[in-house]
Amino acid sequence: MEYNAGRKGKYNSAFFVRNIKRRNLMFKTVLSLFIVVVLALIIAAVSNILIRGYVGLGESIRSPEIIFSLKLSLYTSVVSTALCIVFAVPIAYGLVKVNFPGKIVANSILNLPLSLPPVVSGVSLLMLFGGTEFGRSLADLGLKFVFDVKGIILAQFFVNISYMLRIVKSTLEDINPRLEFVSRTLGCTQMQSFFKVTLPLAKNGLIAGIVITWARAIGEFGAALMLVGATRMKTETLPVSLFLNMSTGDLKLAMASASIIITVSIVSLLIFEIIGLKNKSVSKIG
Amino acid sequence: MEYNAGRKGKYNSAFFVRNIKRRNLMFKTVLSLFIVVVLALIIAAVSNILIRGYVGLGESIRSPEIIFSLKLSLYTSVVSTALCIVFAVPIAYGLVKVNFPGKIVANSILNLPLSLPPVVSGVSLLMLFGGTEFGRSLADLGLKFVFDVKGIILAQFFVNISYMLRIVKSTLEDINPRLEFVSRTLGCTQMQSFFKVTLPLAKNGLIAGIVITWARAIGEFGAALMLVGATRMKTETLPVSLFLNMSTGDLKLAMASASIIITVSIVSLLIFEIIGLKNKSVSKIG
Amino acid sequence: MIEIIDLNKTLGDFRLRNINLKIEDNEYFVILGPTGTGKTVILETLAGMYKPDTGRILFDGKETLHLYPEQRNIGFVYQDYMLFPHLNVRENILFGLKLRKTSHEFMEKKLDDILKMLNIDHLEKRYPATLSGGEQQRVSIARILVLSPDIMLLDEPFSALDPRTKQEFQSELKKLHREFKTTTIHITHDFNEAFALADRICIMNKGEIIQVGTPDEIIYHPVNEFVARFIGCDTMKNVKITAV
Amino acid sequence: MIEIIDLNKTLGDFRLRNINLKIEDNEYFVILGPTGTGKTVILETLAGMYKPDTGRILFDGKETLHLYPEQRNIGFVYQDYMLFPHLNVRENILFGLKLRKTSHEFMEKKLDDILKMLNIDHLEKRYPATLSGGEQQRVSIARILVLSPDIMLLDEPFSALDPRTKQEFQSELKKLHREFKTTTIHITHDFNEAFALADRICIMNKGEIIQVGTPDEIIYHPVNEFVARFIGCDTMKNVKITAV
Amino acid sequence: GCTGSNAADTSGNQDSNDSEENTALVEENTENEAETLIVYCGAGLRKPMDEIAQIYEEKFNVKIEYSYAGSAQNLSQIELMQEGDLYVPGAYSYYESAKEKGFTENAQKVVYHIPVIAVPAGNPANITCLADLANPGVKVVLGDERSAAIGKVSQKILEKSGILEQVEENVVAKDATVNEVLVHVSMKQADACIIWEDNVSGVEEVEIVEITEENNMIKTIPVCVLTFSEKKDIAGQFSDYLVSEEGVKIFEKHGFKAITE
Ligand SMILES: Nc1ncnc2c1ncn2[C@@H]1O[C@H](COP(=O)(O)OP(=O)(O)OP(=O)(O)O)[C@@H](O)[C@H]1O
Ligand SMILES: Nc1ncnc2c1ncn2[C@@H]1O[C@H](COP(=O)(O)OP(=O)(O)OP(=O)(O)O)[C@@H](O)[C@H]1O
Ligand code: MOO
Ligand SMILES: [Mg+2]
Ligand SMILES: [Mg+2]
Repeated sequence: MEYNAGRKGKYNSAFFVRNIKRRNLMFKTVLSLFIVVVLALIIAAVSNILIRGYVGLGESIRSPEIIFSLKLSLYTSVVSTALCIVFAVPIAYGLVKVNFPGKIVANSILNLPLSLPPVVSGVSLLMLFGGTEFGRSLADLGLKFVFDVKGIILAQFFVNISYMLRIVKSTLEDINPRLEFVSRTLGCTQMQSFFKVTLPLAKNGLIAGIVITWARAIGEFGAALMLVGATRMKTETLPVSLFLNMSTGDLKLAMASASIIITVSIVSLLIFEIIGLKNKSVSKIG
Repeated sequence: MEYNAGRKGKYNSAFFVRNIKRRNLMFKTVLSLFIVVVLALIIAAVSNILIRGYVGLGESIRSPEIIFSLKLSLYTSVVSTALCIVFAVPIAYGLVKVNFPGKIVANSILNLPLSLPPVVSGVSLLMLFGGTEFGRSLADLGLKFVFDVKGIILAQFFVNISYMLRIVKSTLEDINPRLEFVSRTLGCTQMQSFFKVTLPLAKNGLIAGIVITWARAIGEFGAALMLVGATRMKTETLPVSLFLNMSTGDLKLAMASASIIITVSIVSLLIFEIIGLKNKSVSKIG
Repeated sequence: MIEIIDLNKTLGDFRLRNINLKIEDNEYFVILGPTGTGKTVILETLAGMYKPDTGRILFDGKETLHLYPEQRNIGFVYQDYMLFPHLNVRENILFGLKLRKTSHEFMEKKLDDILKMLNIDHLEKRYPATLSGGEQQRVSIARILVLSPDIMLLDEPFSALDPRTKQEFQSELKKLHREFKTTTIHITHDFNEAFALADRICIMNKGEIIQVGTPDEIIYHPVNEFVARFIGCDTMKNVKITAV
Repeated sequence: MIEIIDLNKTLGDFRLRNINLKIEDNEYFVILGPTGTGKTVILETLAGMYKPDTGRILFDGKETLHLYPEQRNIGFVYQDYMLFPHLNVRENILFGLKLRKTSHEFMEKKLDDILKMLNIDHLEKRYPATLSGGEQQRVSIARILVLSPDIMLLDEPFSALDPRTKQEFQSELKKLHREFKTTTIHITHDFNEAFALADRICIMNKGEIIQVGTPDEIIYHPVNEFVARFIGCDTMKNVKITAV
Repeated sequence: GCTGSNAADTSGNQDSNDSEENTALVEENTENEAETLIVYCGAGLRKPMDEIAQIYEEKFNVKIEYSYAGSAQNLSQIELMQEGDLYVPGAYSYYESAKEKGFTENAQKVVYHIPVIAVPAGNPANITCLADLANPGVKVVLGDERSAAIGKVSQKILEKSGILEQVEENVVAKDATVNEVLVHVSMKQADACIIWEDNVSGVEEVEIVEITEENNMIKTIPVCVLTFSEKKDIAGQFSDYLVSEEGVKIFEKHGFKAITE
């Protein structure tokens, strides 16, 4: 038997050591390079907006229209994100844990809104809730979506649900099924086990999903525009107001709205980031 | 000592058993309900488009313009997705594994494009690459983005990189660091360990990220429109052609383009789904 | 009483073959066998993780096929602990009790007793990722002891403990068993442990049961050469001393 | 030679205190101690997982502080195996060899030998999630044996094996060690194992080293009551017999 | 009921006109390498402009590259890019804004852009004239007056007829571009709207109700050469072609009306 391949010292030779050092250093350099390039791109692009935007910011932040749209944006994005969580989590669980015929097809259909341009999503929702008997009966029941704030939420939900789902699903797939099983031997029903074990273990993925969904909801306007229009002080979210200003050719005002969106999202993302870190320091190894 | 709380039979009483049965059944029913509701919503909405679109489909699919934009869409979305992977993976790794000052801030900045409406992203890229000395020097070097196909790729990259990053990051966070450590004791450099252990373990998250990024790239047009315009047979992607048809009031043609996008993405998502399943059956418990 | 009747279960290439076992109430039943013979699979099937391919499992005469794991009132200690990584030691241990709506004082009292008994009171606020192997194992044992389940399934519960600690817990467990007579199925590799604890021992090999009997029967009347060789190693001399 | 000089390392509430050890080339060094005393932490520090707070670690007189784990040419068998879940048994075992650009035939030959030696040739295509505890442990051992590292760090490498298999591997390991004289640090709870394998034994408690010596020294001249009590349990009688 | 209101105010009906028509024939470009012109163009003009580009390239070996967007969005693009050759917005007023910002010096008029009332097929609210938009219970969608060219015009038209306030009460939504207005009406979400005549050409779901000439405010589509252009002569030639008989014919084919003065 030749158990002496690579015997003592072979891999420890000066050359080998230096080589590894160099390669690890290179790795770190490459990592930093990638980060710096993308950071620079984003900062350069966004700061262009901020520089132009902050000139008009003081004025526009006080206008009742901007205040209205800020509030509307926050309201609709929070509600639609909450709805996405409520739907995506159980669906993802079902898709991961339960086998049923047609699962692959169901999966692909649930991914569909991902690739629809928002305008198309908007038109299709309009057709469904505006143009069909079904939509009219819903409207009679008080669930009116066309030209209504509820429509903004619906549009954001439709446009975002697939994102949430994909992310939550991929997280759930990585959870050890034995942990859930153990919780059931300890007395959990399937649902309790889901809430007490699966969901907390999926925390990182959930946070990612919420951040993405919420950020998208704050920025979405293509679909909502189609479904509810852009009526001043009624269905005018921040991005709609931005779009309106943009198409008036009023670049300064538009950049001001954009600056507000950017500011709002920087602040919220920072908060998320900090909350995330806090949670982590509790449950991970130092 | 009272170790006899819940002695024999207590939790096995007929009532308890029936109760648990009912609750587990309820859980499954609720799961199915959620899936059915969202599936129905998506199918109803999308089929509206397909029904209208397939009328004009036969004609439009043969037009050289549609064929061109289909090809361009596939080309740009594949390239930009590849770029997103190339950048997002090392960056996510750096953000998860390496501690550096300003990490939280870097993180939030990298999330920023998430919440920018695409048009704003487009404008900011336009300012950067069209209106500055920097952009002009790049163009002199042959890296021309404005009015160029390269610009479509850049726009898709800018709009999508944050998604990819978020998803990959959350997946990497859930990987046991000891596994990487073991690979290093076996002789991997940091980079090898990354490619041979971390990356394969992040597979589920990566697939989710690729699906989302690619699907978004296929549907994106707001940012690209700003940066590269919409020149027939040159920078006309599928969604741009759809947008243009829409603005000439040609709903039928628009729905035809939409149908093509939907068809393309159903097919690709199905393929992804099937590939994903195959991979899984190899490496997971039955 | 647990009855396993003609149980067959195939997992990949592995097959549990014609398992027939009757485990009496209050019995302390130990399963011994080389690695990879299906000991863990039997426990998991009893607990409801796998559905048998054929055969029946009866608890007190009742068919269990359609009982969910949570209806079987079983405590399971996994070979690799399976602590909930998002909960600290205290929360891990109280996990089952909290589901059972017991009074707060009772819960605290019980927790205290168990923490002391297993020498882990200083770990109450720690998360599993920071615990040593033996510490995790003790938490995993504590997690089911607080529940006093009808049946305890212990998959090598002491494998990560040093001999002193192990011995302490063995006698503690024996005492508990004498007091509360919980039916226990215990997998181990340690003959000392097996012979010290078992009312009856089951020897398995390659998915089959080779012999079931009291420790004495196994030692003095092994049914075949495999059993004789399997237990007839050096430690045997020692075993006889401790077991009797 | 491995020298550990005045090593201190704090992890949460736990602290490794003033560890001083000198392990000779070719020595088989066993660490014994109650659970949670820092045995695993020492190995992980040697392997480069943790940076010492203070103190130095020298390999053959060279400072290791700035050596990456992959530069230390160490083989590490984890208490809980740590197999790569995405690779099958064959790929897990060949993981290290593939990095070293050995010839194909050499690799296959080596793989074959090891698979046979550890009795896991039938598992070659299986994934870790489907393996029993003992099977995973053997794959984890095989993964480092194929590499013939300068130093082997074994954290309870036989804890999930039945006594027969364990004994087989012990003698196999002893044989390998005699032949190739790999410096080995081995953590175990099993006194038999310790005394059968060790050139020297180190007894630890609560983050400190209590005694280092040959098996005989430890048995006949324990430095304090803790050591005496820790090793002075029933199995001792047996130990003396096997050890000598 | 319908009453013809104000007397025709010719100067108000049309955008002011300060350039002479230039129909001089363009000379063929004989170079082998095709020159390229970048043209910012209102997205609503896509059909005729695409067709013209094709013909023009064949004839004169000059490639036309469009950047289609809303006319004002085009203006933002021009402002940011500071390059390109021509600008063809949806209404004359955009030319004026561009001139103010110094992007161009003069324009030629191409065709009229005529606002009309559009109603869903079948005309459910029985709209017959502008004043009917003010009838109680009629659901009206309009373009947003800030962003859509059509929005601004509609507001002015309604103002001129003195029914702006009543109509505003009937407005169920305002839309950011003319596209959404059209979609909303064609899906029967509203009883009437005001859009451009050419928007409706080829759309079966809507019917046109013309606005009487005296109530209407007809807009003109201009073409202007940008000051940044480095190929002003070629750009000028294309501009001339657009306003030539040949160019206008193509516009007419797509529902636009030729300039008639
Ligand atoms: N999902 C599965 N697919 C294929 N084979 C499996 C699967 N689960 C278990 N096995 C095989 O079944 C056999 C029995 O496994 P089991 O875990 O019960 O062994 P064990 O007796 O507990 O061994 P140990 O003492 O090593 O833990 C093993 O050979 C294992 O590889
Ligand atoms: N990251 C950490 N944070 C806090 N405490 C830690 C951390 N890692 C280890 N510890 C503690 O350090 C002590 C020593 O751990 P170690 O794993 O070395 O024990 P051990 O001697 O290997 O025990 P065992 O035999 O049970 O495996 C334990 O009490 C453990 O809880
Ligand atoms: O092209 Mo326009 O500005 O929508 O008329
Ligand atoms: Mg097992
Ligand atoms: Mg340990």
